[in-house]
Amino acid sequence: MDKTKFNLAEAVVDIPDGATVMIGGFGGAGAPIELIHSLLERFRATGHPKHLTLVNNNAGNGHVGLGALIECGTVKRLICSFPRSVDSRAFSQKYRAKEIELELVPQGTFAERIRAGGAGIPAFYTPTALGTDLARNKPVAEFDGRMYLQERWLKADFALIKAEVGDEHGNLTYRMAGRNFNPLMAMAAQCTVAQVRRIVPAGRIDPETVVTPGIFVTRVVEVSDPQQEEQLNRAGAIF
Amino acid sequence: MDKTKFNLAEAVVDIPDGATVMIGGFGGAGAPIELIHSLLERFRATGHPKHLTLVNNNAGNGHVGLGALIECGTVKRLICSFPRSVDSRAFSQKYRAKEIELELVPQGTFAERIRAGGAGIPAFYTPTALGTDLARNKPVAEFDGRMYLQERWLKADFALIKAEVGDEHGNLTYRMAGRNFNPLMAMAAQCTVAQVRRIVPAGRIDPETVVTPGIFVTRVVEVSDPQQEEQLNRAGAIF
Amino acid sequence: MINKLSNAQIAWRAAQDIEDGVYVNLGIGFPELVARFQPAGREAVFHTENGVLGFGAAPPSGAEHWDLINAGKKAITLKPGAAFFHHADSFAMVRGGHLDVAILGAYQVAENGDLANWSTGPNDVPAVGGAMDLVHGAKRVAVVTEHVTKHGQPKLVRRCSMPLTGVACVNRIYTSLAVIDIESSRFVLREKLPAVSLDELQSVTAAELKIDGTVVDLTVPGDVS
Amino acid sequence: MINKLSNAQIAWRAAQDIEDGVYVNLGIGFPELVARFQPAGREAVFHTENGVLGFGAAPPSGAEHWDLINAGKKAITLKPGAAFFHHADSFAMVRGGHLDVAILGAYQVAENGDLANWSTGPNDVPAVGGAMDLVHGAKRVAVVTEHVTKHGQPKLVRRCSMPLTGVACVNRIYTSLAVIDIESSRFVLREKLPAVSLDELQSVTAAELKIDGTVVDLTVPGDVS
Repeated sequence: MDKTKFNLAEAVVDIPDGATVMIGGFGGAGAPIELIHSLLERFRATGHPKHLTLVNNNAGNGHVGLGALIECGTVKRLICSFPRSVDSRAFSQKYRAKEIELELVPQGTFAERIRAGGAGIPAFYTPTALGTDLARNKPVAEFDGRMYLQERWLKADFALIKAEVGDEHGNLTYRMAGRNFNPLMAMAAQCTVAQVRRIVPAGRIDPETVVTPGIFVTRVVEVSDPQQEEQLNRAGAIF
Repeated sequence: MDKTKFNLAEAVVDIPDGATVMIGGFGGAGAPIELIHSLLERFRATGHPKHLTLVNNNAGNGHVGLGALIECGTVKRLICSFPRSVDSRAFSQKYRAKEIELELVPQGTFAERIRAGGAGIPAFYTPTALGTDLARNKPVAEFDGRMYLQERWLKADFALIKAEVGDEHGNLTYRMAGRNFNPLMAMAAQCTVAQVRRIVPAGRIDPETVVTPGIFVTRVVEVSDPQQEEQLNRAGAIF
Repeated sequence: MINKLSNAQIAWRAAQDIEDGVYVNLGIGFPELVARFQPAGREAVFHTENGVLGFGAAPPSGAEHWDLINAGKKAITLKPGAAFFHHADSFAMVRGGHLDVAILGAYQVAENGDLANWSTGPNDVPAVGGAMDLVHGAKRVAVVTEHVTKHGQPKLVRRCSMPLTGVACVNRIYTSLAVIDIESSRFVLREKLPAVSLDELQSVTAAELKIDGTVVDLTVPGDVS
Repeated sequence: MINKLSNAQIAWRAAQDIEDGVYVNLGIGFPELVARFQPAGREAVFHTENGVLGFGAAPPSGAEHWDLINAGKKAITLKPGAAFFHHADSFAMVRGGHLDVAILGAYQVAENGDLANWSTGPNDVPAVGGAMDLVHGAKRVAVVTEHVTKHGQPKLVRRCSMPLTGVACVNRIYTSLAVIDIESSRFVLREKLPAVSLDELQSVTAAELKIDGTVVDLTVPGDVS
């Protein structure tokens, strides 16, 4: 078993038009910039994939990574909790022009829906958002005298995630708060593509410290010196 | 903050009559034998706590640990997935004599109900057990053309768990497959008591390798050379 | 002209109620200030919903790790005893009732405990983040806020007119003029600036301030900033 | 007297259908034998629901770590690339459809795919473990079993009379006499021992065996044990 025989282009070559794609990261932390840019290059070269539904906590910052992907017009719909950042113009302009749909989800519900997708739980109840505008049209139920909202699982065709170390089996570790949604999205996609700073042979990651077991991972690509959204934006980068 | 100032007796002294107590472990792996024996010693000395509801995957093996606790008569009700072992006579005799109630739960549902309790999810849906005797009286619902059972969260007053290393903040790591239900039960109890092989100062456990963050843990007790159910039974031990 | 409290002074007052050893989540922006004023001898553990427990102050400029940030996407540092975890575990801490205190900002707080702090209305690009989870998770939900808006409108109201973050969720409000509890769907005045009369305070509050026992003088050290 | 397959031979046959690189859960007892017969050049990763992926054979007696066990509480070893995780993550793998194959034992399998393998009836102390989760999680659910009970009763039936583990969940059955698929709620015979006639096989099977294409000779190397 060796899941590491991919380069950045091969890793995203089969994402089809209309796919639902989860992208890890919270702001720039844990965001797989190189995988996003690889997808964007493919779109520029071929016009595909288009009409994507993206699942990410945010909506990009500046003109790199997620922001650049939204800017290029390949995203039809965004499911996220916080589409606002220092410079989220790429999204706001398309949103105001009604060129992109938005499904806004409270962050904890967003995380739990993704975990539910990965864990085979089609629906669950949460107190979050009860009585607010984000509860509209959602079933409610009472448990132990308190009301709760029903929320549905969230799954994807592909997940693009960023990790720290990966092995041939797809086992992954993360780096600090770059962990965030990455382990959850790995569980919830049919095909999970991880960019890692370092690929090691099977057996090098202590089984006790594996965060994402390889069963959740399809492809591992090494990007030994990954870019960080925050630093790119401070340098005024445009992809 | 220092959660490590307890001995085995102090750690379980306030478990009241009628409490729901989760006990970690899968068979003997990860079972907090010394905490269980401390509870049993208190019961023998004082007659309390009695009428306990226990939550454990199994029902004990032989006459030590969980088996001994069930044998002594302090357990009114057991919630578990597999109350059978090489020697689970302590439980079977009381069960056949109707001296103990049993709620049998499929293992994955059992784990998920405990996690739900810890995560503030009052109910969720699962395909597991649909159409079987264990689905009786449970609500069903259809999602995307498939039927699912509704299951409720499981919470406890106390959790007694076993970990490997613990620090002053209550951060924990585990040992191999001794992890099992321990991290989940830590989340689902009002008061979580962990016995650990080694207590270290805050900062000694790498934040990347913490499995149970200290927020889920109330008390940490050092048991530097813990006993293992399997070895006790092979030696014919009776507690 | 009333000498109302600065944001730092409001944060200082809120910090005095944080006990030793508790787990605290501070909302983005203004509430983050509260961390600066932990009383001596007490240690709270700070949670940020993007997966860190036990973080500390910002690092010096240039020493940032951009994978080590808080919910406001600002660089942070770690204290001994810190832990990393993923977002589902992080919100298990929130929604599961494991946090002791959440301190949030507000557009409006109603006397029934309703909070509006995520959307100013339909013209906004909506963004909610973790606010709706936090208000239903923490054992105690407090708000730090100016007593009135920039335009002088009351922020403490009978019923919120702005989109709700949560229903009946706020326990205590620290404002630039007073400390107010919400009990049985009523504002109960606990502390007020000595220079502000009860009538003056009521005139900038859009719901009745109930008095229940002594109203303590709200005093903050002058050097807090 | 038919020379039926031994359990080891049934396990060998089941092992031939496990592709390289797949994730497999083997039920407690008889199904565990399947791991012994991985075809050369193929590597499957074995999952045990108590929180290990990538485990290997039993350690020598005396070298056991009793915190390193499988679902049957037997000591195991680790292969390179193994990982530990808690029970909720383990059953996320199961229920979330991440396992490729589950191979289980059976008391009865019905032609509609129903499986009974957890309870012999009300006189038992009931014990279910992870069986009900496994039958709804893995992409392919196979059963290894004797074709008939010790008392000669058919185990392949029209409808199960024993308490169900799962409804319409079994894809393929490897028995001591045959290999049978379940398709459109019918038993479809794929392979049988050459020494057993179709009539003989049907006579020990309590539901109709459909023929759909060639029935292949079921042959197993004689040295498998």
